[in-house]
Amino acid sequence: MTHLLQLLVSGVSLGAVYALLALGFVVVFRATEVVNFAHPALLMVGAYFTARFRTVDELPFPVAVLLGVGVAVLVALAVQFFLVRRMSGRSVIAVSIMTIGVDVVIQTEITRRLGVDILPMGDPWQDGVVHLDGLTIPQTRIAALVLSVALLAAFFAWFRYSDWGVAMRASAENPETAALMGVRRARVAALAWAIAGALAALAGLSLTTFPAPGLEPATSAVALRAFPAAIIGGLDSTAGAVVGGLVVGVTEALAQGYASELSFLGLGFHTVMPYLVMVVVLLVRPTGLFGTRELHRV
Amino acid sequence: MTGPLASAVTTTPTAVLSVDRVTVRFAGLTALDRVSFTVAPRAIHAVIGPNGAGKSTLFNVVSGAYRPSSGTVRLGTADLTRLAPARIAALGVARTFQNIALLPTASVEENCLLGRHHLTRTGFVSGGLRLPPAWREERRHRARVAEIAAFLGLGGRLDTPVGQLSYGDQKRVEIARALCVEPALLLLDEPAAGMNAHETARLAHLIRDLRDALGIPVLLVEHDMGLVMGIADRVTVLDFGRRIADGTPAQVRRDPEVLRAYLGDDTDEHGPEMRAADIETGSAR
Amino acid sequence: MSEIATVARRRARTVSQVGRRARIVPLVLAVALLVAPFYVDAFWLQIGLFGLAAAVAALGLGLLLGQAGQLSLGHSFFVAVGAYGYTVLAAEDRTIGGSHQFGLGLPPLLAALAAVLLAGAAGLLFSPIAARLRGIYLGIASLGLVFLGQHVLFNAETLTGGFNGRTVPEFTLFGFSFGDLRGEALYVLGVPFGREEKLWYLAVAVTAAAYLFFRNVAKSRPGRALRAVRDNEIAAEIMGVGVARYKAYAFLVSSMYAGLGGVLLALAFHRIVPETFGVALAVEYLAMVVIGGLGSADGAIAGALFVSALPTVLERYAGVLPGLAAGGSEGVTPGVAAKFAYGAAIILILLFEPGGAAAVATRVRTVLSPRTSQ
Amino acid sequence: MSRGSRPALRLVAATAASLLLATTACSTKSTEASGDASKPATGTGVTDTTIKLGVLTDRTGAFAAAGKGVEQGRELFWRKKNAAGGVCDRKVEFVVKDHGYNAQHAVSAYSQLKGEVLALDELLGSPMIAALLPDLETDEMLTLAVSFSSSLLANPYVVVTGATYDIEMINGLHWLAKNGKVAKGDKVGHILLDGDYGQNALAGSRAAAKDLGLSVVEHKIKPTDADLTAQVAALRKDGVKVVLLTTTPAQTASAVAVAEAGGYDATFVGSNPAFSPALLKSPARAALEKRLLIATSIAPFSATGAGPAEVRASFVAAFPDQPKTNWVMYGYAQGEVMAQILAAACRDGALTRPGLLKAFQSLNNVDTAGLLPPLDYGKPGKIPARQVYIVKPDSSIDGGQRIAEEFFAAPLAKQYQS
Repeated sequence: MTHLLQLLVSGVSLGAVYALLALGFVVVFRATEVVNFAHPALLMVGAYFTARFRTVDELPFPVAVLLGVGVAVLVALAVQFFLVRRMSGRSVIAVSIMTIGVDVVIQTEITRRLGVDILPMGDPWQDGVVHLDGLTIPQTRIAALVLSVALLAAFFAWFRYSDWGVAMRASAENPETAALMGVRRARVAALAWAIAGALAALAGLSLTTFPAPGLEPATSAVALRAFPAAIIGGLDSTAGAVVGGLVVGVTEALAQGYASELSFLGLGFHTVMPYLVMVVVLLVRPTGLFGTRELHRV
Repeated sequence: MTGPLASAVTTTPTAVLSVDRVTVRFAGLTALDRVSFTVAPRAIHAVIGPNGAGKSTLFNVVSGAYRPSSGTVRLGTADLTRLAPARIAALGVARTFQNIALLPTASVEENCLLGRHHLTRTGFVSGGLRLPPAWREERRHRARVAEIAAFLGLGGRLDTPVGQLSYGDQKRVEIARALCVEPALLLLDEPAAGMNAHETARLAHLIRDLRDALGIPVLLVEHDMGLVMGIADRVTVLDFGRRIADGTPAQVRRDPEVLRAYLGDDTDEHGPEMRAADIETGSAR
Repeated sequence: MSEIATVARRRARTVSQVGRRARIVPLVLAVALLVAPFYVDAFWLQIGLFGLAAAVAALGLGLLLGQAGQLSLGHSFFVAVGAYGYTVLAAEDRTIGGSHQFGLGLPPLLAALAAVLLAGAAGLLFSPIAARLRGIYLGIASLGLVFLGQHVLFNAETLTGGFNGRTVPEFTLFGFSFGDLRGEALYVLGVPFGREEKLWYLAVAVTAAAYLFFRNVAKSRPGRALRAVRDNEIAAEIMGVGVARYKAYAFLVSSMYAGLGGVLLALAFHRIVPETFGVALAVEYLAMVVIGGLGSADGAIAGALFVSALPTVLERYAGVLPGLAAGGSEGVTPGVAAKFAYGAAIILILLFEPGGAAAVATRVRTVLSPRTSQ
Repeated sequence: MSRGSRPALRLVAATAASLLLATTACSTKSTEASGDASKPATGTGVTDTTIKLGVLTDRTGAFAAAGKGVEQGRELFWRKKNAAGGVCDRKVEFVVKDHGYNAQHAVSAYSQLKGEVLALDELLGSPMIAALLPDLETDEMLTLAVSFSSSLLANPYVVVTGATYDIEMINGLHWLAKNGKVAKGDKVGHILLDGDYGQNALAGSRAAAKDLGLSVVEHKIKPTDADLTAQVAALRKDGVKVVLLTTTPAQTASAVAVAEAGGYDATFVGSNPAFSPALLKSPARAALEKRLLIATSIAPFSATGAGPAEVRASFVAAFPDQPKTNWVMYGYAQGEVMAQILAAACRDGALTRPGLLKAFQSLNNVDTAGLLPPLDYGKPGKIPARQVYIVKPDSSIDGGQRIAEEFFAAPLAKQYQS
């Protein structure tokens, strides 16, 4: 029972981080209809600069985080402004493939800068843990969970009530009408990319702190899990992103924790689980759990 | 029957379209409400009505894009109601699209050849290997496409990408493609939209020529009252998804319900005849 | 009347000019390809083998994405089915060091054909899923195939050899082996013909056939139907094209191309490992067709050669190229430069020339011969 | 259109055929082949003054860290050796290729190397080694593989320099048993990466477990798994006291740190690639120093002994700012092994590929002055070294590894697969 609880806690805290990543995808998709394959790159940029500012320039941790997030936001805005915006009117698939190129370039540069080392994040929690009713939870995971919940709550409140949030929703639901109402799509798109950059950077921070030893090139592979997360929830549903993230996190943790019971499926099955769940969901609902169904007009 | 396209007319019996109590609902909204009418052989049959009356929905039902909630659509004796659009096309129902739905990068010829999809057999293997049946078939159908294009005055444009043509020419390619289906029934979705008076007049001639040459019925949705009243043998009027009138242009023109639908309830100093004149000039648009 | 005649004559002349050029270019190319093994060393032939294998698979993705408009991030899965299919079908059943490796021992030609069919069957199995999804949802669902496929490749050791992979049986045709035979050497006109030289001709022949097939399909009825599906599914359906069926065809044919590319890839590798058939490879195929120009056969081949050969070629000339740091240092090494170039090519092509390399080539041709332009 | 293409095809065919005949007469490749049978006893890549060796390494991919250390070690060795006159009166030169941990690039680069070099002084990366295995055999290319998998020994041309992963695990478990950390009936956990690395180590842990009356709980992971919380939790649930780690360094840090943080009192034993000194800068440092041991046949950077001391001194002089890892020791030792093979082939008068193989198989006691245990290549197909060090992470010394036990071989390790 403790084992199961431990796995669930681990899965939920990981899932919350996936949710941040998936939310970034979804926000960009809603605002610009682009599936941002460069999302892992934004994560790497954020984590790399946070770690650099902290351990090389020895800035205080909160400052380093803010600066790291800032760099990720700037990179995201640059991608939107110089590349995505110029391709407006082109097919969604073309723009999405373009972001694959962006991902390759950025990740190559970060990997080159990382060199051979594992870059520790220098966070204040280090390897501290909290014991709770027989469960052990790393402080970093609690921090990640608190951060995710706070960010998600703030995002949804803002999305619902602020002028910008309303503009974003309007723009996603009906671009023409939104344009008539004076919503500036370019600004909304820029905002969406900035949010995605910030969320990716913070997710990167959560993925590179304890128990992970720090940032390494392989870190970006984790960001790939946000794809099934976003798809399971539905690419255009912000709430779906959160659900999808949690589903992927918990599924993965359970498949890992019960690996010996699942060994008939082949060892290492947990890496396939998120995609399997995704395909099953898609077969039942072709646009994800909460995604809107497309309407076709002749 | 002696027009330039006469050679294409095969010996199939002329089909009659019958739409019987068709109802279409979208998420609580009734787009068509028990609409019935029939299209007679060799008739030019127009469906008119204000915006949102359900004209396009009706077209989509006939061509199979929408499946009605209830009611039936028959072509001759064949029930179209549950058939996939591709099957309906194979039975000889061809249509044009209000918003031009051509392949913009492909040539006029290529676009027209698409219309002959159900008349041709070449598959991946014979096409990929250029087997004799494939290129023989291709040659035969290209010749027929050239005939049809020439009939529509597109003879010199066969190799031109459709995207480079004028709007009016693109509209004619739409019609040419539909004719390439060798239709038993031709559906024209607002063929005159965006055309000037001169072009519209030419279109009217064209539609009549087509009917005469092919001997098939033409069902058309049109806003341009002048065109409709000028060429239609019969007119069905829809309003809010219901059929409010059905008859010859002359009958429809005088139908009080039609007038109300187009001009609103308020009666003013103009007599019915004046309103009919409005309809005729298309000012109700 | 005379005016029409003049136009017709001018048109005829330009057609014949185009025709002549169209005849000369393939001629030069064919000769170059045929004599290459007599001049070019094994390194270039090996790169060429990988490039041609990639080209065949890329043609398949070009058909799927460029012609039918279906996004797939799972192309490397079907390539793996072809590569492993051939290996399992052609290899002898045997036990090496306690691990059993299943094999049917079919004649290689038969095994290759069966592997292509197997890949096609895999594509057909996926098509019901594909039929339900569209656009980006389809792309990411197909990404799941890659993960699933790699999982199977790593775990089904009797079939795949697991992590260490399997040695690929040499191709033979009517008793003629395309492999290296130790101690025996084949000399053609005084040039030693080893594995690379022999496989080169096989790969060129297969690629040429795959290329012509693609072009013919694109020009004929099924090609038109696929493009109609790509541009407007509902309009296509209403014009009589069975959309679901043509999507399934597209997956079938594209995965058969992938399977054929996989067989060539396996032969070029001589030994295949699951590591190869990952997401990176799937993305590379996508990059190939995008860089080359969506839907263009020439483009797919050019893109495949570019993406596949770039890193190795840059590495080879690292010493001569200015601006590249020596390996092991912190600067921009050839490997890094190749990745930059690859990523940048995707971005720039999509940003400035959506038609890809094929469109650039067309434009150059138009500029060079103003009379053929309109 | 179809009418035009047929004469064209015929034209192509005719021209091609005639050109083929005309041009191949002066083909650039044909000249080499003529006097093949009567070549003197020097092979590809050997001239009167130089011997060319190939290096296929990873400078940009997943194993760039290891690749770099090995390259530095090699450079140190050959700089000295060449300065002292080289081998067989010839200087040894290298053609270095970066495959970036991609099998296709490795195969392409190899096809260039095989025409230029006598042997491969380094081939790094399990998938790349696996992909090239049949070619190495066909080309008779003697290859020093940077891998310690005993499955490679089946290929006579592959030289494994050091104890294999299975031997590491056997010695590791025996050492724990000797020191009272495990006893008969206990369960031991083994977290391992997919593939040769993991499988070979698992074979060792299984053999040792059988020998010692233990049972093994396996958890297979992928290189991309970053967080091993779930695996560690599962092992804890199973009552495991000792966990073997055949993982990447980052995964090692994750597993050990999670256990420490959760108060899970387990001992961890890593395979040699499972540790990197870079981990000692991470939050996991304390946990690693407390709970991790590594079984390795490569001398740590700070090892005492004449060989390591000399390498250390020359490394610090040549690369003062570079990371100090035991990969340097390994690279240097590889140089030593290659030098001895070349020298033996020279004595036999056959600096050719077959000559190299024969020379290699005649070496039954290669001494690297403590960089590696003595290597015995006299029995083809058998494990060349059976001794390992047990080392502990220690952030206070260069290279981050302190020797806990000098070279030893457990009884089972001595007879395992002999």
